[in-house]
Amino acid sequence: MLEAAGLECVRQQRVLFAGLGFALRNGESLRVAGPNGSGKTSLLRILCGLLLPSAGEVRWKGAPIRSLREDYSRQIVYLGHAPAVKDELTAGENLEIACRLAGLPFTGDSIAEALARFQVPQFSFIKKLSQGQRRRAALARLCLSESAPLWLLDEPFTALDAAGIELLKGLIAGHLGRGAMVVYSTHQDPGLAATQVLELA
Amino acid sequence: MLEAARCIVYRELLLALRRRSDVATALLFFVIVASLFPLGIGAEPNLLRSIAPGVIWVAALLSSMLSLGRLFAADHADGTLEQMLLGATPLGVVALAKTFAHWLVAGLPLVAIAPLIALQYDLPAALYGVLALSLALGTPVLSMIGAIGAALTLGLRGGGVLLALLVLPLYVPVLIVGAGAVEMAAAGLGAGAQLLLLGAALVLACAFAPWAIAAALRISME
Amino acid sequence: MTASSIRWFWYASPQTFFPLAGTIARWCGLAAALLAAAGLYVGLFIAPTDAQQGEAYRIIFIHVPAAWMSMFLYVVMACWAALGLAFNTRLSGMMASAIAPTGALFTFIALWTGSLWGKPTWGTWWVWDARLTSELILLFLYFGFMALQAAIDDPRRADRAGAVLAIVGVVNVPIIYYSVKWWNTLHQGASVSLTRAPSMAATMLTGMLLMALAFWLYSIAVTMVRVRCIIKEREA
Amino acid sequence: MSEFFAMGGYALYVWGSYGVTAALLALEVFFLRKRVRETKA
Repeated sequence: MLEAAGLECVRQQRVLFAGLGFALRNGESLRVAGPNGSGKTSLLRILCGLLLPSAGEVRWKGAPIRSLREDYSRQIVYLGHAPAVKDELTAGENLEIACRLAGLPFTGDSIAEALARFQVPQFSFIKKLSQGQRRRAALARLCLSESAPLWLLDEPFTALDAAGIELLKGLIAGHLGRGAMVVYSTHQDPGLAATQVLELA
Repeated sequence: MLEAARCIVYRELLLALRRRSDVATALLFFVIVASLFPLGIGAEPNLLRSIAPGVIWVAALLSSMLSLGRLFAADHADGTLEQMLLGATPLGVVALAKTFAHWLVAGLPLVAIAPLIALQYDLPAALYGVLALSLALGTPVLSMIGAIGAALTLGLRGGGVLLALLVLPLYVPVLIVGAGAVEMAAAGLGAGAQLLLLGAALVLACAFAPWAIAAALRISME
Repeated sequence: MTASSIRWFWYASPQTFFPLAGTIARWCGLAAALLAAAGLYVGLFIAPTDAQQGEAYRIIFIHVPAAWMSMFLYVVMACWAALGLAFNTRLSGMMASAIAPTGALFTFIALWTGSLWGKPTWGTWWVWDARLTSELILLFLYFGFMALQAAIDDPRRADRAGAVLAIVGVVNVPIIYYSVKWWNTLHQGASVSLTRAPSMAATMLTGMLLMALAFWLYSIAVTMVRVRCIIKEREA
Repeated sequence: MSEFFAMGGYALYVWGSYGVTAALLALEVFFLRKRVRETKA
């Protein structure tokens, strides 16, 4: 159960949004829509605990996330704009280290299978891959984070081809089916029914 | 907790291995700076012997500070630092693991090569042990204090010079006690007290620095 | 929130603190001027000439209060910084950045008067005395704090980053002082240090205390005016 | 009165300290007033 009450965010002395609140229960998804610069990224960073709101509070299962710290971050997966992969490492190494740091269980072949689903060569260095492949290498982490009850995805559909978008929609639907929660932001409608939509001006 | 720390150290060493040139630059800088002083001051052995501890320590301090810029900047740029902030382990442990890995790459080589520089300054061989020990105890403290500065100046323009301005005043006690240890040993008075002080500084830094680095990282990543 | 805690945080919001800062600034400014006049009068006219140093020792009436203020203001700055980090109140961060320039100024004054005092007494403009050297390092700490805050555009991040630096700095100030003090005895021997202040005749002490009080009230007045400027600049 | 200003021969140092301190404090107040005027505008 993810709740936000009275959230306010001020960036460079400009109020992006104020008094924002919502409640998300298991199996529900929330789409954050709005033009560029409307505060979508800031809202997602507040929800995952990277950014402190200037007012209001985010609660996870009733407890404020500011006091939960690692207990909360252990249960979420946050994918930001940056693909969060190291150039000098191979896709497989990146994925393994990411899972180990996030405390997610993984096995050798579950990594191989996740990368195969996203058509990312496992043993080539990230710096040799294209921008689209890098993005898919980052998204491959979602296949391994089925145990995380909350996904926070910032513009996940950008720089993806049609096949990638379909694959991602399937993953999100599957995760919701398992009773988890997904919050994702997009600036155009990806054609995925979301139980709640939050329009940022 | 420990498993994640081991993973971070393994990752840093793997990255350092793949970018061997960065490791070499910190080491080369140390050797070059230490070799400049005789060129500037003259090669008179007695003089060199008396300035050796101070020069070697200042050179070690500058070269470990030089490589601090890379500590968080690369991970900040490609977004992996965000994932570390949202990892399963407390940020203090992550910060300490990253700083330890940085010390292994930038601090430890200095300790290994310091006796070679001491040879250049005609320092008596008996002092190599104290020199290496004082550097071994001091450079981790320098890395930890430096990591606080690196975290604070993450992503700022003019980061290198600003980092030096923030961190060098805080290096002064370590420099004084470290160089003092070798001088006391040279004077035959025994460097026990100074080495104990360095040990105390190391313990204080281990206890206090992770909180400061974690707080600074959270603030910079906002 | 109980009644008392409401009143406690009432002044934490910059808007309500703004007028109060104005009145504090006026009264402290006035009191500082009066006390300074009294202090100067005692220091320059009433205090007897010192046996060994002649009239040169009168610099003590500026040097010692300025040195006290430089250390005191850094500690006060660190306290405001810690408060700002703990309670996430905007005003505390503003107070910390308002104090820094005045603190740096007093550190520079302490160094300037210290070296002018060293010249007639020990014949050199710069004395590697333990206290003067740690004042110099304190000046670098102040400049580091101000440079860090200047390099960050977002005021909130600037305050909180400065706060962490101030807290780390304040932990290091005593460590720096004692390591420099030990270093001074190692190289110089105690003879050259300024620790042998002339014997404290009663009037000398009152002169110095008056000047210290005057500097303290002056700092409060200047900080209040500067914090009002910061509030206006940030909350406009 | 003149021997007061001579300060027993240490005039340069004593008045050097007092003068510069007074000047610096006045300078700080001056810049602060300028900043106040700028924020009012």
